[in-house]
Amino acid sequence: MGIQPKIVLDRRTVVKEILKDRGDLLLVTGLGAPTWDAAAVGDHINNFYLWGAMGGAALTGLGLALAQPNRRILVITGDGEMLMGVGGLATISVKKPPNLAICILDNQRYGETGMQETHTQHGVNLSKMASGAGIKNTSIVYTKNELKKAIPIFYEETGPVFVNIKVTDKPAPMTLPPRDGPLLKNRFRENLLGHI
Amino acid sequence: MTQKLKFSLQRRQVVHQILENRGDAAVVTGIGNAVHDVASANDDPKNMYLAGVMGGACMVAFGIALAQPDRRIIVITGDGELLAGIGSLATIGVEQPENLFIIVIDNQAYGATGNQHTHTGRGVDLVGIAKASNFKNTALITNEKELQAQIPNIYQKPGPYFAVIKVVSKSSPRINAPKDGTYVSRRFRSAVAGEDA
Amino acid sequence: MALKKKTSWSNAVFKTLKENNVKQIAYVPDAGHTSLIEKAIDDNIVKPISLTSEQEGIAVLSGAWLGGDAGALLLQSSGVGNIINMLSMANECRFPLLMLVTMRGEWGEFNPWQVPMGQATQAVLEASGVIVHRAEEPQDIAETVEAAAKLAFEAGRMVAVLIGQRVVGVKDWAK
Amino acid sequence: MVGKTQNKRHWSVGVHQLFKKIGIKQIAYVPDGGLAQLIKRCQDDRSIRSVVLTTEEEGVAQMAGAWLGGERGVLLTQSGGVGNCINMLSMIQECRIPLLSLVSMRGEWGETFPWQVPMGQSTIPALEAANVIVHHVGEAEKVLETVNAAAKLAFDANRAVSVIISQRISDSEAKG
Repeated sequence: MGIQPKIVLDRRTVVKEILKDRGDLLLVTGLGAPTWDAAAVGDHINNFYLWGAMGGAALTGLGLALAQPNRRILVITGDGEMLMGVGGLATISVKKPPNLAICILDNQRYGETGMQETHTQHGVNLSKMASGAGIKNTSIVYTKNELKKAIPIFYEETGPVFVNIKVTDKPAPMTLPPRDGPLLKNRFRENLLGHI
Repeated sequence: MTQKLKFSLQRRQVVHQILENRGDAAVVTGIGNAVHDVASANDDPKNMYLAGVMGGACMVAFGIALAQPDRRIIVITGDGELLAGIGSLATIGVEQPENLFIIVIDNQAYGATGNQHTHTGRGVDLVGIAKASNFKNTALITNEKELQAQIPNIYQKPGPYFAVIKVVSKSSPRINAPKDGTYVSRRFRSAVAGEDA
Repeated sequence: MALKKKTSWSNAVFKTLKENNVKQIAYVPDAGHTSLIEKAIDDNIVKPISLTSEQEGIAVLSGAWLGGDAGALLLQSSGVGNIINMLSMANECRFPLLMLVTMRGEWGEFNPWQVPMGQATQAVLEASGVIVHRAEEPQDIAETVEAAAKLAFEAGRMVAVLIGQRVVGVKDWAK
Repeated sequence: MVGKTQNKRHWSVGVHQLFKKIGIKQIAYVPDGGLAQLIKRCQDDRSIRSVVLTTEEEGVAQMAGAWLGGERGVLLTQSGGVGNCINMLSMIQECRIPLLSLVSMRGEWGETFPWQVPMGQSTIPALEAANVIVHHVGEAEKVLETVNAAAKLAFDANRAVSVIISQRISDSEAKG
């Protein structure tokens, strides 16, 4: 299988770096830790958090990207969440939304249920799956330096782009954003569209 | 953007060739054409035809493979069926069942529903996904020579194995395969696990 | 035989979808929806999205609504069984959701494997909080879709229009 | 996250013993806090093959294959996962294949996560619509006898049976 580089990146730091200069980015987060990571940076009106619907984050990003072709859409989700809807990568690659970026925070664990190992701990490579699905711009990030290079990919390179960031399984404190679905939906749309 | 590649292999002949000397191997088929391809080779009791669910063939075969470790289990399915349950490849790639062999007959269209293009005709590389899912033994078969070279891998080497066979986008006549699920499932179980199971 | 009927209702349905400002049409290819899918692909404004599994469509249309697009999901009754968990998002956020479901496993079905899901379709949808309309006559379909679109996009509800197998006339097609 | 870690008197002890007694050889699951202790016991048992899935419908198919190959298995899932299984259950019904599943509930007793509620509330009607026989159990001391009865109904009477384990007694704390 080859020797995997040591995983050193901390998920909170990674998300903070990615969102530091987010501009008018629209962000969709997958359930669990990615939602809390984004909230820890600061709740934002351009964030839509999924609190459930496991397997749906990337596709929610696709629908949003198609509806808002002039905005940049970033999906931040976990490896377990992505695996549950992994066929969606093929759907996204066929649609080729140029404004969609997908970021996996891959700790190789199911964090919400007791840190059980996911398939990525056992030889399954999500960025290669994305490239098998036909997504041309894929990469994997292990180091700070690689992260630095990856951040412009999320914001500037032609989508769909898929970046798998390996992060440690060190748990971060829960930081909970609003979870009322209608509220999340309405504030996101009102800000974006000027109406609900 | 849609690839207009010409392939020459005929799906039915391909399946017949693969199953010609199947020995005691058990076969699980996906929905649609795969049922007829396999049934037309021989309506063997060790065939489980999944005539009506999408995305389940690989995992049904995986369950059989665990229960029947000394027998080779072959999946014959289509690209659309496989895609509907593509996460299964990751699950199987982690579990590494040595007796499971997955063969995708890829005509790059949903044959059952009017031949709309599937994703494989538009840049999706199933072999690449299988490799990324930790399958060590994979093949892309596009002609007769490659087919002949790969058939021994299905019967002589350890799995898990994954192959995509590109065939001409044409349906073959339907065969009256038994479609009663209670019948095919019990016939299969008796043949594979014995009357007492 | 069924072909002519199918074309005529799909014209009217597509027109209804357009009038209701539907911009994204997500689908898993299905014989009953062939003509509608073709229209979606040929249309300059509608964005067609071919899915590997129906549950993806619920997520796509949720994102579409967040971004200001109305959308519709075209699926077969068996696909309804794949979306139940994902529907919880539309339910929880009260996303409008319009689904056109071609029925299998009922009127004149020849494939026994389609029957369990076909018979469970309406009950499963209703268990998930989806409002279900049925259309059994070709001339009723567009009107039913129109009503469902209003209920979905104006009243903010999840609505499914089940198009009876009698109308879809599945007998001539491969399974 | 598991409050009562590996409690020797937890219902999972008896259920795991029952699994062994009735010859369960495969379990399949997407990791879940509610069944964490049972999963752990099965993982530690070399006579049971534990398979982690990407999505629960894979487990329905795997259990069908297990039975076709002459073995017995159990699908372990959270209520949300039930919503991923409904179409695959049509194969179970059509072939009348025995299927035993244990479902840990979310979205009911004392739930604090609103997003869990819709699926939790539709779990039982959705299963029943798919022709699955449902046993609901809300008291820890009744889990074992309920699983035992469900296993008989599944494997001896060839039915699809789900034991719904109430959030009241599952391992998962109502997180929030």
